[in-house]
Amino acid sequence: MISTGAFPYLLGLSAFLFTIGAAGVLIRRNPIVVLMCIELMLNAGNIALIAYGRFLNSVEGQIFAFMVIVVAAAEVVVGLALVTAIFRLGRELDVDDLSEMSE
Amino acid sequence: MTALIAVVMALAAISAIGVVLSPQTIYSALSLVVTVTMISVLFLLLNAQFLFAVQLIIYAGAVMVLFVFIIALLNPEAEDRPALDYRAMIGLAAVAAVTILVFVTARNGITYGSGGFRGQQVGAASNPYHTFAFGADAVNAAGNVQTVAGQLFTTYLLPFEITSLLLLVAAIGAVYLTRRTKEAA
Amino acid sequence: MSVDVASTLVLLILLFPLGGAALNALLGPRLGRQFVNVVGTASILASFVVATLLLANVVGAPSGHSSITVRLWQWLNLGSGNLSVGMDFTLDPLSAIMAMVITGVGFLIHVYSVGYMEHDEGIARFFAYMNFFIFSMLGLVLAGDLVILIIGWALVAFSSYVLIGFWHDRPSAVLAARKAFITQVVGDVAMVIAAFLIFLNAHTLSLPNVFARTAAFPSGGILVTGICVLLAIGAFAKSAQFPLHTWLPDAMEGPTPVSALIHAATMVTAGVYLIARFHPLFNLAPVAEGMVACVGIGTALMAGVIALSQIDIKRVIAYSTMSQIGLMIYAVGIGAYSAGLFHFAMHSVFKALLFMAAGNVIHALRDEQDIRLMGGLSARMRWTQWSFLSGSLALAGIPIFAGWFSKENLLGFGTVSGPGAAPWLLYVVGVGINVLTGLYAFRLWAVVFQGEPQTARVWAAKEARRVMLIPVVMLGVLSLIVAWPLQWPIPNAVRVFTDFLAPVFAAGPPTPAAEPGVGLATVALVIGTLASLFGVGLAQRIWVRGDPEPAALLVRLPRGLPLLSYNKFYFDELYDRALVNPTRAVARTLRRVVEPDIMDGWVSGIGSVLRGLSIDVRSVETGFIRDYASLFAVFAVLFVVITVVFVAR
Amino acid sequence: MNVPWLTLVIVIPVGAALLLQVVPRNLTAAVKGVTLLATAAVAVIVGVLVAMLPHTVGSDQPLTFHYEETHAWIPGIGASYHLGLDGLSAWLLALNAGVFLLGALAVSRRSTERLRFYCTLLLLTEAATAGVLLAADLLLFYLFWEGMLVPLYFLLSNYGGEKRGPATLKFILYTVAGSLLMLLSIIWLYVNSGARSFDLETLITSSGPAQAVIVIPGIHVPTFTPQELVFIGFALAFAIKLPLVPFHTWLPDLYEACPPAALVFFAGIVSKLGAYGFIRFGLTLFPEPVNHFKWFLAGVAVLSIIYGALMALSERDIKRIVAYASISHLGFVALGIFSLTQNGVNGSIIQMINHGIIISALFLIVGFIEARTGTRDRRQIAGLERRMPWLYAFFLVATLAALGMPGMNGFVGEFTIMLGAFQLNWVYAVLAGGGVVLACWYMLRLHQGLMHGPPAALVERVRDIRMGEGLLLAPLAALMIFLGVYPRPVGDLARPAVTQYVARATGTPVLPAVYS
Amino acid sequence: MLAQAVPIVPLVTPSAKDLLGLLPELILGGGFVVLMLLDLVVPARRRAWLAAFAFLFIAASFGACMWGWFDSGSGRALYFGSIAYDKYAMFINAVLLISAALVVIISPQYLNRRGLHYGEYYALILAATTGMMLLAGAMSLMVIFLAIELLSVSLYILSGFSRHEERSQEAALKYLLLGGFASGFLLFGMALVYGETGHTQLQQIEAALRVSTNVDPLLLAGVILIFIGLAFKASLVPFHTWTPDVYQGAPTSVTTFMSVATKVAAFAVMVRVFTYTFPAVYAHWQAIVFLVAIASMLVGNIAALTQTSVKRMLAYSGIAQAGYILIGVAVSPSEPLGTIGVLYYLAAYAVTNIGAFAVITVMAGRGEDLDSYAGLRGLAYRRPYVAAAMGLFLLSLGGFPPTAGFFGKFFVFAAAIKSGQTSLALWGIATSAVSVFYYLRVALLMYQRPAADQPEYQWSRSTFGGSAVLLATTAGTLVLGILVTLVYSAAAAAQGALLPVAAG
Repeated sequence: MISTGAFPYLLGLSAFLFTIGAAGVLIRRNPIVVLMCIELMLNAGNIALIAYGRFLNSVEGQIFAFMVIVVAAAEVVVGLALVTAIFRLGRELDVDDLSEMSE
Repeated sequence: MTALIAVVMALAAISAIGVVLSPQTIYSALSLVVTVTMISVLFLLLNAQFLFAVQLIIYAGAVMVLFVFIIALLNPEAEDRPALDYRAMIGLAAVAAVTILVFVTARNGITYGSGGFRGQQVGAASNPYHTFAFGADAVNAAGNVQTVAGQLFTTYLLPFEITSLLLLVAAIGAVYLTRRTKEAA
Repeated sequence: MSVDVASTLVLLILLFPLGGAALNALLGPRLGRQFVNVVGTASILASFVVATLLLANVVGAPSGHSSITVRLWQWLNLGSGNLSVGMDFTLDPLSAIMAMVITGVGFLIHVYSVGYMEHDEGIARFFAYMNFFIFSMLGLVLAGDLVILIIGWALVAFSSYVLIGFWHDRPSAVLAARKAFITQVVGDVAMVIAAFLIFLNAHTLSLPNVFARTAAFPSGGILVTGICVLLAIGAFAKSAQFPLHTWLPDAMEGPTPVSALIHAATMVTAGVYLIARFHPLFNLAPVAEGMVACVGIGTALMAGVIALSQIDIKRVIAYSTMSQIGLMIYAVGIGAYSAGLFHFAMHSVFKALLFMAAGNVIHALRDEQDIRLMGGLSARMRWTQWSFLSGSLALAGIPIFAGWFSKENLLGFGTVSGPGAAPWLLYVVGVGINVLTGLYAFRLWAVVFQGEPQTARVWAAKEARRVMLIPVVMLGVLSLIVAWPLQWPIPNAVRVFTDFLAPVFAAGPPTPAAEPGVGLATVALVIGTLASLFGVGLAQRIWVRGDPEPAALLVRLPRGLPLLSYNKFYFDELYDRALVNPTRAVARTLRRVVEPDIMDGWVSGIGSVLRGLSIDVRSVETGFIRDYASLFAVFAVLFVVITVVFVAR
Repeated sequence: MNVPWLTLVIVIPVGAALLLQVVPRNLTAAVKGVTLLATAAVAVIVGVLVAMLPHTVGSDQPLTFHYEETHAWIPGIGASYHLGLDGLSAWLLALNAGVFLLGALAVSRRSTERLRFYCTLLLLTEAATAGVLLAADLLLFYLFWEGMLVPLYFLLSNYGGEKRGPATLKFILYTVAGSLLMLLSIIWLYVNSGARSFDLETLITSSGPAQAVIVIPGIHVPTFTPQELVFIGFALAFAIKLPLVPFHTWLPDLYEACPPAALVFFAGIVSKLGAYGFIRFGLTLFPEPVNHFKWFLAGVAVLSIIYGALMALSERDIKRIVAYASISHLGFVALGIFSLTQNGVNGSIIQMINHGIIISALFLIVGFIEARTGTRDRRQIAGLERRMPWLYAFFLVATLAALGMPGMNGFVGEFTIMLGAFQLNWVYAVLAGGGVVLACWYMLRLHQGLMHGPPAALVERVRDIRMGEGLLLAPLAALMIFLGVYPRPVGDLARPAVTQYVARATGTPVLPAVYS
Repeated sequence: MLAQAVPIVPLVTPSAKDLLGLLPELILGGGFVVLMLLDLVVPARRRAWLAAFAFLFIAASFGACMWGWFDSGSGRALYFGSIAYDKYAMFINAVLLISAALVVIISPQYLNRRGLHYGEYYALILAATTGMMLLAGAMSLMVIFLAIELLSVSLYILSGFSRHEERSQEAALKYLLLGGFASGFLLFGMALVYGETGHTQLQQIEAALRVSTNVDPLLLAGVILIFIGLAFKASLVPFHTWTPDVYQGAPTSVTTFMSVATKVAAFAVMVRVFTYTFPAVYAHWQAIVFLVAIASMLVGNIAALTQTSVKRMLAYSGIAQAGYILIGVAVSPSEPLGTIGVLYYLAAYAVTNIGAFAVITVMAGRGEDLDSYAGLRGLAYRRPYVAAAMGLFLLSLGGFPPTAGFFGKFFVFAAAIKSGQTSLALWGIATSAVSVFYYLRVALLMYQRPAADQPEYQWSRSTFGGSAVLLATTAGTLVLGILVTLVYSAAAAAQGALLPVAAG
């Protein structure tokens, strides 16, 4: 269905999404968006896993990716719970505001 | 076919940029939905039907709904423009560098030594340790789902069980953290 | 003399004063003045008796057996080829004479002290120190090993130190004590280094063995010269010779008996003893001997000049002591050992006398020491006056008084022996010193006892009590007669003393000093005696008769000379400026600058650098998640790039 | 009978320290009793061991241990529990037992708060220092060497004077910096010896470090051989502990802050361990480097002598004066060692013993004075002699001993050390002689300044030392005099061992140490 | 289409033996579930019972570990190479379990005082420990990733356990966001390694790398990214930045656990992955690891110099200690002593650091943490034994014999010198000397009397549990510093049976 020639593009896309996600973590202040960016990074990893698996004829990539999706979901749940808790304490949803402790 | 892939990949990339650059949180979330969906399509194209389904159901479904829900709950009107400070420069430079680096490397199969794509060589070789590598036919037969599921519950049972523990922990944590309690100190 | 007898004698002679010191120190304060007086003097008397026995034993010994070394115990043994020292004591005529003089004169001074210190509350301490001094001094002269000698050498310095500073409430006394001690230590160090040179070349420090082995040293070589120069430095420090002489006048801060005992009669002459003891080495080192002779005569001259202008009664006598010791040093420097020692013995008699008589005066005047405030005491202190006169005549070298015998005997050698091409040059200076001696001795006598009383205190002065007077008078008599049976400066006359010591100095390399011929000796004797008489006469004219002519002569001297004399040639100031103050300044700089800024500075410097770094490093911790992530990302990319691009190749 | 005597020397204090923990805290008499008993027991054992030493036949080369114990400790890396007592360590062990007994005696029941803790620390320190002196395994040695700091640290931080914080910090930092380099060197020796053992005797006889070159990025050290670098690691540790200028600044601060009773054993033994290390390890393991560096090290020693003396001259705090005097004296010890002659090394051992006695006494005296007048400023105290005749007498003896007065014990060491230095080069001996003159100056000024002159205001109500205090000083004073007129026992006991060590350092044939 | 009834690829189900080998983890994971259920029935005032139950589970798990230690022999892989059953894992498990037990013992008092006593706490501690133990044995990239996530997620929640305190929440969110960020890197690295070798299981990766002559840049990138992901968990410079903030913000008992257990688990897996899986590319990852080790020692120690918060100081100290441990990892491929050193160091670090944190946990006053230096001032006058114990821990952290810390450092330095990396040891020694300064500064503070105008901190009375923990850690610190052979031989045995290489 998809030729070996596409592999570099797939890996490139993976890298692109990964770095875009990472860049998002750097430039976004809303913790919810930061979480989304982390999701992007994990997804990028998944693309790489599955692309590799496809061309290695290995099933491990898919299984790994499946696990990653679960992990991502778990992280999001906890992350959003924390965001909610912080919001309840009356704080702005801004990661730059979360710098009470430093040095 | 190639065109389809190109379009899907382009959409994924553009929507990812949207996630990062949207001024409104909710737009980011929606962009992410697009990205995730496009990725699921890619999965399908890569012959990973099971993952396609999981991606759609869990990600585009459950996770993104959770996001949207929380956004709606907490700050429906908040506007969050990306901070374009020096960190943005770092980010952009990294994006360009890493993407190009990885692409070029993957494309040219640069290796320090002879030969090309090592994973393939190893996979193809009669390597006694490569117990779980199957022929393309086997992996791709029966829509792949059965293979994946079979492996998931046998060879990869342990990781699979760990994920269950992980989800339980996450659930408990979410409940604990968001529980309103009168029980003060 | 058998070994048993010898070791018994050594033990006894040392134990008496040591026991006295211990008893006085521990029990004295409890048991009272009487006990202290008895113990203090009796122990020395006992020691004197033992010393007499010792002398008798030596005299009675067959020739060639007059020297014996006993070992009380092994002091240290670091293995063959390495340092090995025994607690050795040597008995021979030299040490016997020294012991005799020390205990004899010492006993009289102790008796005198009973009176002099009558009203002092620290009497027990005083006698403990005095007894200990006698012990140390005996240890010094009896020592049969260089290390033991050095120990005795230092112990006498210590005794001198505590006795100078006896009145410890007086800051000047305390300072004087310290000065004396430190100067002594300089000498000690020189001696210690001499000991090293001897040990490393002779492989022994036991004196008899040292002399036996050093005989093989090349004569006039640098080694033996170096050893002798170092030993001489030690001797100079002890005997207050130039340039280590400045402590002696200050040492007069101590009680007068101390000055009499230590700073006139015994300790300060230890330098003479040392050189005489090491004659086998000095005989091999003409250069060192010449140096010693020059320093001796030079010090004698300088001290004589200074003595002329001093106004403190004890300081005048102190400078006179310095001058006389200079002569002794000169004598041993030219190889006239027995002459030097004879002068030592005589000097200890009349100088102890002078000090004690001066002590009587000071006592009578209630601690007045300025001679300008005295005068006219002859009527009030008749016995003291006569004794003082006897001592002064002896000092000035007037015939038939002890000093004449010894000094003329000494100067006689100078006509034929001495350093360099013209040995008689030093002799000429010696004759000049005779004049000076007469001058200052009789200036003192005249100013103190003659003329009119200058203050009310003098009117009230009374003759000293008997316990203080008897020793003085005894010594006064001795000053006249003691030399008669011993030694005459006239050739072929009595020479008991020289003969007695002859076995000592006959050993080892030949002594350079030659006996002057009869004619030369006679001429020298006449010239020397005339010079002494001239000095005394001149003093009479100036200070007794008040003749203005010689006084005018003095005025015509270069302006600076009296000033130099009065200010002791500015040696104290010179040492302060050249040594003491620079050392202090260096020490202060170390404390103020080097220690905090450099020694501690390099530590605290590292500390502050680290502190600064710490704050820099911590500034990374901004608390901003996005900063943390940036850092993370940058380094992640960097590490990957480094690995992929650089390390892999 | 096969009694592990050496282990007992270490174990008795530790056991007593543990025992103390079950003694009720407020039973001060019992606490003190246990401490005294333990230190006395150790002193007796050590006394017997030392007395019997010449009558025992030592083990064979390379070092002659007259008592020896070996057990497995960490067999995996070749570290063993190996204790050995030879002529070198014998006297120091005796000194160790002595100063700790004295330290235990000096503890005042009335004035020390939390006495039990203090006694515990004292006992632990004793065990550690004894361990340092006995250990014949480098790792074990290091364990005791650094472990010693732990009780010392608690001692200083709990009972020190007002500036104890910075002083303790400085001391520990300095020491640790040096020790860590030594640790590096120890490991390096271990790795490169071929024997893969930490045992001193094995290391001495093994083929020696391979000539691999240590590469330190950015630092170019082409002139030193690896062995020399390793030696430098050891030397720094010992030099700091000793201490040699310019690594000395911790010492005055620390002595100033140290509790007076603890100074007895602190100054008495701890600073000797650096010198001990130089002899025991420097001379045996690094003969070539020691010979290579001896000129330099002896120079540093001379610098310490003179620098310490000059600082003592300019200081005003009486404790610091004594501290700098101590630096000066320890410079002599170092000078003796680096002369690499039998006279010098033997002199160093003698000087160590004597200095231990002298400095203990001086610090006791200074402590008494401080306690009575309430000040340590030299200029504020004068005329004590009238008020404190007994203290005056003891102080006089100690002063004379400290300034190297012949006839006192201080002289013996200085004389032999200077002789050794003279054998190396006369210049060293002459400069050291200058140090002696300065010592005389500052010690006399200190003594006279405090004791003589018109009594100062602070001195008016001062009373003389009590009987108990006098009994602490009396044996020390007696030893100062006794060892001054009869130093032979010290020299005799160490002599065969010194012969062995010096022979090893100078490359002459090494014979077993035999007492004749 | 689904006509075929038989599987296309052979399916092999895990056997009971696999399950039995996993007994320690199973007990603990089960304990997690049981505790959650018990929490529903135990009354609020009796929550200390939960601690007792948790302790029981930990003890049972420990027993299983001991059994496993002897049973595992020279080691084998369970679940088709997913997880190791070897002495190495058991050693690490034991350390982790002891740490967890100690933390569980001191927690009730602290939680009560802080008003945080909820049943979830113990459950999450057990869950986190389970994750760490899985990590210690992990033999597959998947298990590594999942185990890390399991322990991380548990710790995220624990960090934010004080729901009403902003600092705690801030710490938790910081930890979570940065942790997720790091997970992304880890995952991407794993993906690359998987792709380049074709395997996710360490044994196979190792074998594949061993037979291959090629080195692909993407493989190296993957290796480094995995290292970065693990370095984040072990708080190694420059991925350490979260550490002080999180340690400071999290409840102290959680910090106690986190500071030790996370590091132990992270280093355990780091050794397995880097020393025994990637030795073929040692030359490539060595430089970065060295760099990170040196940077950690430098930055950790230097930054700690000027701290005034005890928890932050201990955080920086932990960073520095991680640097020392990394020396052991860095030299391990050429020197088995390195691995032994890592194990010894981890054990030593565990007892010591738990002891140090236990002091500030136990002494914490009502409603506020004992965090500032000023709060420790004068402790020795009021709580002499606690102060003495704290002093001992600080000395141990500073590496003084005869404490545990010394031998930890000793073995890694020895390994470094043995493998010819003297410069690493030199850096370690230089920074150790620096570290003494700040450890002792704190220690000395306890022995200073509080200034007149400064009120003494209101320290709590130590409960039985607190005292027991302090006693145990003190004893442990000394035992590891004197009776070295006990743990050393265990560590050596663990190193000898370390999968994947040991199984051959």
